[in-house]
Amino acid sequence: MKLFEYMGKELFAEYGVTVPKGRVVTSPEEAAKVAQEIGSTVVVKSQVLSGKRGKGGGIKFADNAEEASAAAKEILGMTVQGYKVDALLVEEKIQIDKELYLSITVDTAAKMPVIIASADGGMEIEDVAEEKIMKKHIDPLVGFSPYLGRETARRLGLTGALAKEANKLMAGLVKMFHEKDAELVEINPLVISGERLIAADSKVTIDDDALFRQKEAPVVEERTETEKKAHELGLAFVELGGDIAIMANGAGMAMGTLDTISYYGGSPANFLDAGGGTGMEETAQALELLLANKPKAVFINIFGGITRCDDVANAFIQVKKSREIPVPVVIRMVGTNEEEALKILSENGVEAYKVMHEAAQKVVELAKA
Amino acid sequence: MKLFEYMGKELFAEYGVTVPKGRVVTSPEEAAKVAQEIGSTVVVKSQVLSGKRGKGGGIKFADNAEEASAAAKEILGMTVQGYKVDALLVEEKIQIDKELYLSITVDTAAKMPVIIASADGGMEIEDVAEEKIMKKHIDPLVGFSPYLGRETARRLGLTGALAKEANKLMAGLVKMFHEKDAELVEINPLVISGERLIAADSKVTIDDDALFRQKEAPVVEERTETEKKAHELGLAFVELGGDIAIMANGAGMAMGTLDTISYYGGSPANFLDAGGGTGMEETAQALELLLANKPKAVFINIFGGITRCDDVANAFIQVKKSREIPVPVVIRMVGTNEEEALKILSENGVEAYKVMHEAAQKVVELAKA
Amino acid sequence: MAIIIDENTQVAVQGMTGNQGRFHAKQMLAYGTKIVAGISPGKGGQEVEGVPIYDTMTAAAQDNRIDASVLFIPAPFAKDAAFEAIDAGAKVLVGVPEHIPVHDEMEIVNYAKSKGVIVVGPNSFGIVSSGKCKIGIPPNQFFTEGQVGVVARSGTLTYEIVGNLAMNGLGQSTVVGLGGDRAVGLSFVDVLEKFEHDPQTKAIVMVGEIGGNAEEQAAEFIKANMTKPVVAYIAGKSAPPGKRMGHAGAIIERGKGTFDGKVEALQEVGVQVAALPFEVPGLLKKVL
Amino acid sequence: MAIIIDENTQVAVQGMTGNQGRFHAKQMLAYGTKIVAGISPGKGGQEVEGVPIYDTMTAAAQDNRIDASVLFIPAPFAKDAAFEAIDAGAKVLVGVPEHIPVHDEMEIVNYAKSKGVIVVGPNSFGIVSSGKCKIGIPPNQFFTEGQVGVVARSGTLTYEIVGNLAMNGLGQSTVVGLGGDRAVGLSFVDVLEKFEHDPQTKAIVMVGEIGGNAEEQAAEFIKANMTKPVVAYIAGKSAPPGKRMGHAGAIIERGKGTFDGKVEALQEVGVQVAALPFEVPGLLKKVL
Repeated sequence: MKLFEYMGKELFAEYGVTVPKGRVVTSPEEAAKVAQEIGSTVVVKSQVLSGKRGKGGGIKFADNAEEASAAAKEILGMTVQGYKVDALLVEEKIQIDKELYLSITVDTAAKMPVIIASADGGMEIEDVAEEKIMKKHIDPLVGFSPYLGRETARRLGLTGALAKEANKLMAGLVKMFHEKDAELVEINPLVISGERLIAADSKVTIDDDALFRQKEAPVVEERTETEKKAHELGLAFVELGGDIAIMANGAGMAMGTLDTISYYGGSPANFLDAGGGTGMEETAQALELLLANKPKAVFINIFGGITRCDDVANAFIQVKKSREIPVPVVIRMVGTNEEEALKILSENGVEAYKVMHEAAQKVVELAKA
Repeated sequence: MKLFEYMGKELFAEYGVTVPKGRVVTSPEEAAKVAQEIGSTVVVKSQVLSGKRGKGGGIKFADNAEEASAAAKEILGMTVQGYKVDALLVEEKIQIDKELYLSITVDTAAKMPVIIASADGGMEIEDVAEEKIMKKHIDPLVGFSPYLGRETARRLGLTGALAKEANKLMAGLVKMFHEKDAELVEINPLVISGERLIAADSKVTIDDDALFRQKEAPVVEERTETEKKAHELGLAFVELGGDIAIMANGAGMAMGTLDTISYYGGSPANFLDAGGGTGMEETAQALELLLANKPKAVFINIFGGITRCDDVANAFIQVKKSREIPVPVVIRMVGTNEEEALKILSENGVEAYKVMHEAAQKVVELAKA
Repeated sequence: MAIIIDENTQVAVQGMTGNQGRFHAKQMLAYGTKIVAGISPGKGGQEVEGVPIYDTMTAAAQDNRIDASVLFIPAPFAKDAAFEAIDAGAKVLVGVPEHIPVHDEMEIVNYAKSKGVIVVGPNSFGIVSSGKCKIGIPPNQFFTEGQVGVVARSGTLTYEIVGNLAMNGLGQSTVVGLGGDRAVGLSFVDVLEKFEHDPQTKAIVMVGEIGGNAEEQAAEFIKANMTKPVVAYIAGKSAPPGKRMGHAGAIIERGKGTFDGKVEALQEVGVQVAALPFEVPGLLKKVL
Repeated sequence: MAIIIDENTQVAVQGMTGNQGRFHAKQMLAYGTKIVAGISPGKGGQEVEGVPIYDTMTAAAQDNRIDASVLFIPAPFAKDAAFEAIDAGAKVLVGVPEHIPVHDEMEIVNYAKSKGVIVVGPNSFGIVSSGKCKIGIPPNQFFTEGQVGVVARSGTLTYEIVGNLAMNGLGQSTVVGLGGDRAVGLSFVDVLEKFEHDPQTKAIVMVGEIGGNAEEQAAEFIKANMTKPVVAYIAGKSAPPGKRMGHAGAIIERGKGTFDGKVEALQEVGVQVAALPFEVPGLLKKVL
């Protein structure tokens, strides 16, 4: 779950990382009030889940309360990089002596958190030359040790009071990364401002799988209505805009199904991983979900492992009996309890395929008809 | 640093370990007041750093405030196992269904904390048959994991609600052991009282070397006045009651010196490890300390490594010049800066030995003269 | 031969009295897996499918030699169960549950590594040394003994491919599910290395997917170290960038781990890459 | 030969610009130790005794192969320095400081073990492969090359015994200070095993002390595995029970680890036990 900039900065403040003075607002009046409180030039920043707000016009400076109000009025409600702006962060404009880059993320290959730092900040880290980037792993069994802070400070070229600041900042940031179950914590730019290091921006992603124990985490909803509903059902669901609704079990299988449909010239309406071991009821609801998006055809592709084919067959028959299904449905089923499933389907007048690419060819053909 | 029972129990309570209702008091009046508040039979327990208070008369029961006051009067000021009683713990008498044993300590051989548990509690753990004792290590890089609680509960024979209690208790106790830098946390007996597990006693030892970061730890002073002074000087000092004052550098060397003195029939007045790298000033103060105890002879035995012989020699000459030394002093010096040291001593009319057992024989002879 | 597990592997099932644990333990037993103990706190002393249930792994390990343990445990409790298994001496840990927090996974994987324990998963279908031992959840019928080693990030896609192998008369030495999560115990490289040294394995199928750089690292390893032929299928060609496709691993971010990049890297080192799963057996037959 | 360190060992000194670090670095260099880097945060770029100083171990390890590191660091910061050294790839870690909290020591020792790093100490005088490499604080002049392996819990007592060896013309292969603390990296058994396999070592001196059961375990190991003669001295015969005698290890509690128990265990397996340190060379000459 990605957090808005202001949420990330609230966490930073909690962990002793310095952030500019400021507050989140949702109206021009509030923006003016915060600007008044700050009493110097402020920056008004759209709060959307995109990194390129400046280019989209989502960031403006204001020298006083009136200007802040005007800037807020302009930005609120506009669309930045495809996201509607509902909230603004109004904060003091800080003195920028130099911009650095700092982040902590999960290194999938090393299976450890990694600190990424560069003295060249303010641009995308992908655009920085490899040799100017420090990557330093954090052993998850050890966590933060102050030497990580010292090494980071060294690679950022910080000495004296700024090196001390960096040590303190790193201790807080690593703690936050761990305690908040973050997948990513990014500060870009990290600003040298006199003898202070200030987090001028924040990108924080919380591990969705850890939300059960992150009761205090803010809630950010990126999903469409249908995706939200799918999530509630425990399904991985992504809308893709095509016309063949797809239900498969397992993420790899679902991807393979998309690939096969595409290969034969079809256009998938969605990615839906029905998961492993979902019961009959959930399967039925997943079907309803697919039909709600009005596809031209439906493809059910199940290779039963933890999922039992008969559960899926029963669910399909249940939906079929309870409502009219206005589009053709192609079913392919193999694996655990396959026999029972095929029997259930055939008793209800439905034929199923056993070979995936044959079934895929069929559904593409039907969608085009 | 050993803690008094009540201090250990205060820590237990902080970490969610159930303890009997009660409070520490220092007068019969307070004892009566606490008994009144509790309103049922109480136990009045002397707070001394010894495990065998019951046998020494240091624990009494009282059915009401008057009896509590009388018991307190009797125990306060008495000497239990060599310790003067200054404080009492007055607490509710709990129902005892069964007594268990539970502790966490440092396993020196395994280099890990170890949980020790037995369903046979209430007696010294040394008296429990080995096969009735669970020993389960805690990996210091992992810390507490709930399975440790489940295994402990199993070995204690606890099921149902009591097993759940044990899991909670273990989580708290392991956390406390770690966070408080404990060397030992012992609950004996751990009492099954209905559906509760209650810590009826506490033995907690905090690592002296960690006191710099245990700012909130209570202070317990076990040392004699001279030992206290030595501690302030950074010296390891133990009074032994004999008549030959000993100063050596290094704990092993100091022990070896005691052994050698004893071997030749002498009686050491003390163990003093002047440590590695103590400077001239500290060495001089250490000498003053030795002389304060009025020995019959002094033996200075230095094998210079991190300690430099010339520092010790200079310190000795300094003390010698500043005051009269009423007893013979035998010096043995070898190792780092030995030449310089022997020169300094001989310039001041002091001869030094190079061979330890010869010097030891000499000092024993002088002490007996 | 085969790799990691074989006919002598003694297996514990953690969470064996739950729905999933019970169902799959039965399937594993039917496949011939030597399950010697089930673990379910508070259920010690019971039996499930003739297998004794213990309250704790330590208790199970006192009565049985346990080589491997498989977790049928809800994600929030998986880390504890994994540590329990490692502490009790299991040398192979199969992590079935999905949705384990990534911080927990990193701790599990690094702790296991420090103790010399192999972790299959988490979020894996498990591992099958076909004809000898199955630990995990794949359907029994397609896994027949043979010469093809299979290593995959995805479960059902693996079944699809193993099913295709079966239809074409191709058995497997061992089939390994790496797991779809961001921090898993084994990489393609780890498993390829073991297959290279396994006499039973004559060719390898790698089932990759978009995201990460595990396939690219595998390509480098193949170039430097593999003498046996490798056939690959990479899922996710048609996935849109920046969208999570179910597997935490399968996300294309910042231009890394693209389908084209992976296919190119593999083809460059002589790996045959199938466009669709059903083409795999044909490519294999060419190299076997 | 010799064990753990030799003439090729490249050494880093953590805390080299401090008083102790500077003094002992000079001594080590005089002994012939190959010190390639010193580490002192904020002092990077300086030189001490001709050795370059780096701000961090990582920086030092970028410029130099570092085989071993020695800590001259105040106890509260020792854990961090130890982790830094391990992270930078040092395979031998010599921990000189005393008064490191025991919880920190347990973390250091267990982490080092998981990474295959040998920890000498903490609270150790260090290790000397006589005539080749000295890492730590012993005085140089007594450590001459020879055939006697020495392993000890205490520092100055070891000097005493090594001094006695020197006076009797006996040189050493390697002299190892286990360290006097409660959680140290090496045990007598670990070091005895290495001496048994070291061709240079013909006999071993074990310097034990009261408390713990390391000497008793050594006796068991000697019985089962040692072919080379062992001579021992155990300090603390006259120490009163229950009193801490400076070393955290040297405390007699609950009737365990007594002087008599240790001597008996060692004598039973054929170890000659000296009553006083000066008797050690005589006993050695009998068995060499």
